[in-house]
Amino acid sequence: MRAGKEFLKGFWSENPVFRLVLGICPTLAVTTTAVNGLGMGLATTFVLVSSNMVISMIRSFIPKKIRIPAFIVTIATFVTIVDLVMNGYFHALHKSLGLFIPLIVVNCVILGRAEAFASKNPIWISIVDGFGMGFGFAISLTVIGAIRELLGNGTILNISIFGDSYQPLLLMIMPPGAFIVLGILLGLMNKVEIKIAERSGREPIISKAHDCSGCAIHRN
Amino acid sequence: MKEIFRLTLILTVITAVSAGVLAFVNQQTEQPIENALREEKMKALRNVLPPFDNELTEDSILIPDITGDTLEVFRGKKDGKINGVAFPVLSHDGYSGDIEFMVGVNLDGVIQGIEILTHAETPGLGAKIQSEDFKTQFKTRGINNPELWEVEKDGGVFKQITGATISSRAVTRAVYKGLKFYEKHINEITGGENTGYENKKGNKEKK
Amino acid sequence: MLAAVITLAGLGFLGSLGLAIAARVFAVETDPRTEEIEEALPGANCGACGYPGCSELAKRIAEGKACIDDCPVGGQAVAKEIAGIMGVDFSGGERDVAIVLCAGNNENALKKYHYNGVYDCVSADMFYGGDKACSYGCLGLGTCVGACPFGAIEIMPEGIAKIISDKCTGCGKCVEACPKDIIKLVPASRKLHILCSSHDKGAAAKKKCEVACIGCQKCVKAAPEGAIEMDDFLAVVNYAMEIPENVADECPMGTIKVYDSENSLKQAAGGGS
Amino acid sequence: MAKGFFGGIHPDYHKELASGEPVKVMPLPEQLIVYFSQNLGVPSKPVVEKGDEVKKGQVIAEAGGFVSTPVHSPTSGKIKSIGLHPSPVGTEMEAAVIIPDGEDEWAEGCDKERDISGFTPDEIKNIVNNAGVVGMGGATFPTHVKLSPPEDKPIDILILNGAECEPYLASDHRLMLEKAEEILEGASLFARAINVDNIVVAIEKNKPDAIEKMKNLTAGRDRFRVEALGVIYPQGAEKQLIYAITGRKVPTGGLPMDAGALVQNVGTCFAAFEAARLNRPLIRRVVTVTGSGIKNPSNILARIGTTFRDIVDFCGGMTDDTAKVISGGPMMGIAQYSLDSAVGKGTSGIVLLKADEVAQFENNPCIRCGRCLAVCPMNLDPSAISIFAERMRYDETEEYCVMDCIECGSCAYVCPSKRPLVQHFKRAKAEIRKRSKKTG
Amino acid sequence: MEDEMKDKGPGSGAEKREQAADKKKASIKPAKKKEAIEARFLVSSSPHIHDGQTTSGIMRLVIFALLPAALFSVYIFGISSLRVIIISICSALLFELVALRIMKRPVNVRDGSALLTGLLLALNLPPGSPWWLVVTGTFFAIVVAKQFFGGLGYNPFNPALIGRVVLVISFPVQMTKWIAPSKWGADAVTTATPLGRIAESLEALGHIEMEFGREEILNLLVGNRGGCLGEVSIILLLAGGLYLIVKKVISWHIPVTFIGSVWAMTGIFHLIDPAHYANPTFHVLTGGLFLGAIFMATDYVTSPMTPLGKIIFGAGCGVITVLIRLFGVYPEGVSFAILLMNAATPLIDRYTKQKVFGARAA
Repeated sequence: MRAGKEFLKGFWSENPVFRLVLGICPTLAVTTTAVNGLGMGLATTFVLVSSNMVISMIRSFIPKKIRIPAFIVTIATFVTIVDLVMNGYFHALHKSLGLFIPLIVVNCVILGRAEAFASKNPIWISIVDGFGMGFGFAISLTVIGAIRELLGNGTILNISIFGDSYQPLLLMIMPPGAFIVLGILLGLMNKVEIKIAERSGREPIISKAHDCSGCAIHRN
Repeated sequence: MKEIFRLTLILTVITAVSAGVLAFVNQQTEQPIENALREEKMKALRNVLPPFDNELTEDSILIPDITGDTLEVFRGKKDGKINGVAFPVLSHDGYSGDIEFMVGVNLDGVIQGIEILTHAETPGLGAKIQSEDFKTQFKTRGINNPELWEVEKDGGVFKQITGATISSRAVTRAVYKGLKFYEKHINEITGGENTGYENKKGNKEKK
Repeated sequence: MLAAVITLAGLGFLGSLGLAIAARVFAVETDPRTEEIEEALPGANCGACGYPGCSELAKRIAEGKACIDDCPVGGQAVAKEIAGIMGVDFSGGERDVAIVLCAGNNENALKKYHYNGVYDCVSADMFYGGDKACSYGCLGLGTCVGACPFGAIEIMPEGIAKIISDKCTGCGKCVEACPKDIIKLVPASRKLHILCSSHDKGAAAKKKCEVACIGCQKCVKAAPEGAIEMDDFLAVVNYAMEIPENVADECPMGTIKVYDSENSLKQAAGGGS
Repeated sequence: MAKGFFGGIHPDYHKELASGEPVKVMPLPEQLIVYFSQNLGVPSKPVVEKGDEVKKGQVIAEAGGFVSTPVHSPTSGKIKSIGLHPSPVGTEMEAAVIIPDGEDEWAEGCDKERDISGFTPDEIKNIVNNAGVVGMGGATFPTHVKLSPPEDKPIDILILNGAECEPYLASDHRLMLEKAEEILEGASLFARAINVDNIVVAIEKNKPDAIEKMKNLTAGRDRFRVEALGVIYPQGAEKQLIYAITGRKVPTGGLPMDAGALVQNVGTCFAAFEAARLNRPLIRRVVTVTGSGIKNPSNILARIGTTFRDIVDFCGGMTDDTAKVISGGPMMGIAQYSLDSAVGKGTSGIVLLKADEVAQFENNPCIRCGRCLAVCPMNLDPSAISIFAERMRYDETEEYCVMDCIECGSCAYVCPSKRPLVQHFKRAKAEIRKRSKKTG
Repeated sequence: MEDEMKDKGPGSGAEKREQAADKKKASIKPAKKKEAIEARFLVSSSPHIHDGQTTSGIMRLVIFALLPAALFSVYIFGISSLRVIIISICSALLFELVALRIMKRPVNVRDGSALLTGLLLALNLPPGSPWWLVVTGTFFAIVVAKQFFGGLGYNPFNPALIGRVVLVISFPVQMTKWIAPSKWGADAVTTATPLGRIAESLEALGHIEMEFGREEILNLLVGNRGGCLGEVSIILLLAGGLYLIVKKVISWHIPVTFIGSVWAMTGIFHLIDPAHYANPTFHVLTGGLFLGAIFMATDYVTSPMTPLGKIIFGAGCGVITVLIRLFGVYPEGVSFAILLMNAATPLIDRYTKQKVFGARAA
């Protein structure tokens, strides 16, 4: 089933955060709690689905030369809609995500899907792609947020997990914690992917981009 | 030439449609947003003021503070008489970024409550300035003893949050600053209804 | 509302007018393939290829400055598509795979000294051509493994390189990397190989390696005319010709091996010595 | 005037093993393996075939070009075979196996004493060239090439390299003690060839008797000066030696002549003397046989082509636990895999070591201790270069000046991670040379 | 984690060759002997001799040099200090072992690097730190800061300091609970560190109030004060540093420039405004400056290699330390300063490359 495949790829094989490593700004910035992560993820999902839908709809009219401005205008429109609606109806969440909602406009996931998928595919499959990618993004952010919240505050979704005697590892809800958690999860994803690939006898989807040999960070 | 025309037309149409949609959404959400913002403010005000029955937002006055900013001061009235005043206070001494909060006092300049509006303090540490334990200790305090308006670590009476002395200190000092502001502008704020403030502000510190 | 529409539409109008004019004025003659390639690329502009976006990579590929498989995100599927656009073979037609023409591992080939140093065949080759007594033998230090971009080569526990032909794309990088020159590209359909590269005379070769070709020519006689030829004491398969599998049975040294489809060894009867 | 250089190490020298042993003449062995190419630069071209009869001193391979030298038969006899043999320089090389006839008969014209005082510079260069004289310190660079600097590079100092900074080795030391007069004669010839009036004999302080001897001999001869050098490895490396004596730095990528200096090993001087005075081509040299693996450490005068096996046997044989045979010194010499290697013109010593004395390399990561930087006499960054080489990023190794590396081994000697640094450099250099050849 | 990926992914050439080599090593069997050819000798590149110094040897020397300070901390802070040291070392070794196993790297815990990291971290903790604090610290030090980055030699930041900084940021309460020097066995009394004290008095009173006489200096030198385990006894730290310099394990550049620049910079501030800025001698003798300058900043892996680079590194550490102490939020800035300079190390290395012998003046 094509639709099923397009939907599921966002969760694993083309997970925007852990596989494509796109949209890292919100990933790192808003994931201090699971709720924030989820909120951001759902906001992004909405924009993604809507923009995918619209762009897929108008794709045949858009000349190549002005596709980027056209896409951006479309995306920006939906982001503004989200911003306004969230501000009106989910004020508390809007307050904590604040600055990062308008930044969804430049989230690579969205323009990336618009360019790579919606502008080449029919409308329904584009919507499915938007949902898959969006949920993949939302889940990733929620997981990162949950881990950071758990370690850094001892709670998940504001429910105390470890009890009062737990001394929160504050680092985790501070900016470095985001990098550490993302890095570790990226590594784990690859590890698991290799295991799965091995077991099912296919090639692991780990791109050349993960090769560290070109990195000379420590070597002059 | 034809291409230029076509490109221009398409993009213009897209932007126009977007603008239309946005204008519509904006129209639809204008009211809810306003309500939400007002509700947020009202919630803070209700927390810091004694019970009132007037429409606060329509009964605020604007007073410039020393830095030149204009503060919106709210006056809570019960049965037409002012029974409390609330005004926002801004502290620049936070651990990360400014801390903005609402301070409510009664006519005598005794604090009825404080409410943190915005802050960017470290979650789990400085962010604990939002905790009730921390906020309630300001209640019922007046502007009497300047030395006491410090956190305990600095020899004052206010318990700092463990490990977040800076945030606690910032709030404490800013509250004091707010009280000073109230004292200075008491006439403008209350319109002369403050008779007796001069005497009462010297109330002994209740510990 | 009207103001908003007019403002934004006006902006869009001006912007697009500017763009359209710029597109006209600054129009550059581009390779039509560039656009096609860009179409084929994922379009995420992620930069993982090392270029600032998909269009740049597309340009490079069209100019021949980048490889068709340089997009790490797109992988094989995209590479294949681009190969089609560029009109090059990616893996179409008769596929070539690399093969290591040596079977002398730690158990059956002698060493002339204990090597200690960099794990790299070229480096080891600097000392009397490596530690294998046979100067044509695989050193098993994995320089080809490092050179292979597809992870298609491994060093077997017995100390010899083996190519996993299913992963091999026939790019030939290992052929270039091997200091002993014993990796050859052969048609993937051919299963019978003479796993030796030693031009030593029979007696000398036999002394150094239990699975060396001793130049006895039994296989030459058993195979169809011209399918196996002698080259300086070494029997060499002519891959242009079909060779029946049972020729392998003729070899007294077990040097001739028949691979099955997964490229693991199908033990030829009569092998070993 | 500077007496040192940057970096350097102080290894255990172990010179006492052989430095007290007078040079013994090695008897004629049963067979000699003479490599056709015995110099750096262009390989020589063989001119004999299997079965040929040769006389002692007869040319068996002639120079292949200007930067090349002829090779002579070390004795009279018959060529049994021609084929590949392991050579001391680390490769299998084409060599002639000569079975001596026992007569040891000189070829015509050889071994005739003559007056050397009248030779012109060109005559000297010719004699040196025809006698197959090369740098005897180990580099085997053809000597006549060194004696022919271009006109725009005036040389004003001749340095006799008697530093012998390699641990264990004592062949130069013995030669200076036993043939000092001849060495100075040879040096005078070189000085005449390049028209230099300033000759410095450079000897490390750990050879006081040689310094003494040289000082006595040169007393009253204005052109000569003896310099006692600090004991630090690699004091005998050309660039470091020139700096220590003159304070001049040889520019990167340059030759000693770019610093106005000519450096000749004392053994080369002796060979030149014999070639000029006695008309004997270079067919023998002093070899120090030493190390804990040899029963009787000694210095022997061996014919070129004597196998290590014969030499080791002559010196009482090796102990059973000998793990490494090195041609040359332990810092820069080349490990041999078999005793079938034979003495070449550059074989200054054979060092046999036991396993526990030998450096064992491990492919550990660099811990960036910086010791290699501190000891590198060329001021390179061996750590970075080795890491780039390890990752096959050869362009970067070139950027980090790997081509200036003199492969002295000081870095690997001190590396606590025991990284095979020098091997990385050799690989990188080979790769860079290959590339530059490819690009023209 | 990055490295796990290399196990299967098309990793770098060198990596793969090493793995291939590991596989090979495991299966090496002595070649069979036959009459003509025997693999008798060892062949490797020159040089054929080695000075015998090994990585573990160097680690051992550093540990020796740290021992006096460590033992002194046990003497002055009592058994709680010993407990911290033991927990730290044991957990560091355990994490190293487990991490190496999981990441399938050659298990070589005996090189002493993990032991040293554990010891250093312990010496950077307050006495009486609870066990979970120590273990969290060693986890971040060994697993996150060291093994995640590729293990010994590849970590861009000093592991022990990463451990400490994670703790300082995460547990400010526990990490500032100091015990007064009580000698062996006496009851633990909480106290403030001298640096903390001046920071507080500055906040409270607007100027510095401290007695700083000969006795105070002596106390600081001997180590009769509150502070982290290993930082208190200046004399013993100095002795250890001198031992390392004599043994040529470290060079003088980093410690001298580090301490010197702290002294000079605080001196300048003190001259300008003595009421707000403490005496430079006081600044030098308090906090973790000596421990940091001698044992942490000189960490090979994370500091520059050339003498000039080391001087820049040391001076940079000093300047950042002073800036943090005087204007920062934390009373102590040595750890942050060193970590920040760690990040600059590749850059420093690049720009302080030694000029090749014989290179013309550029």
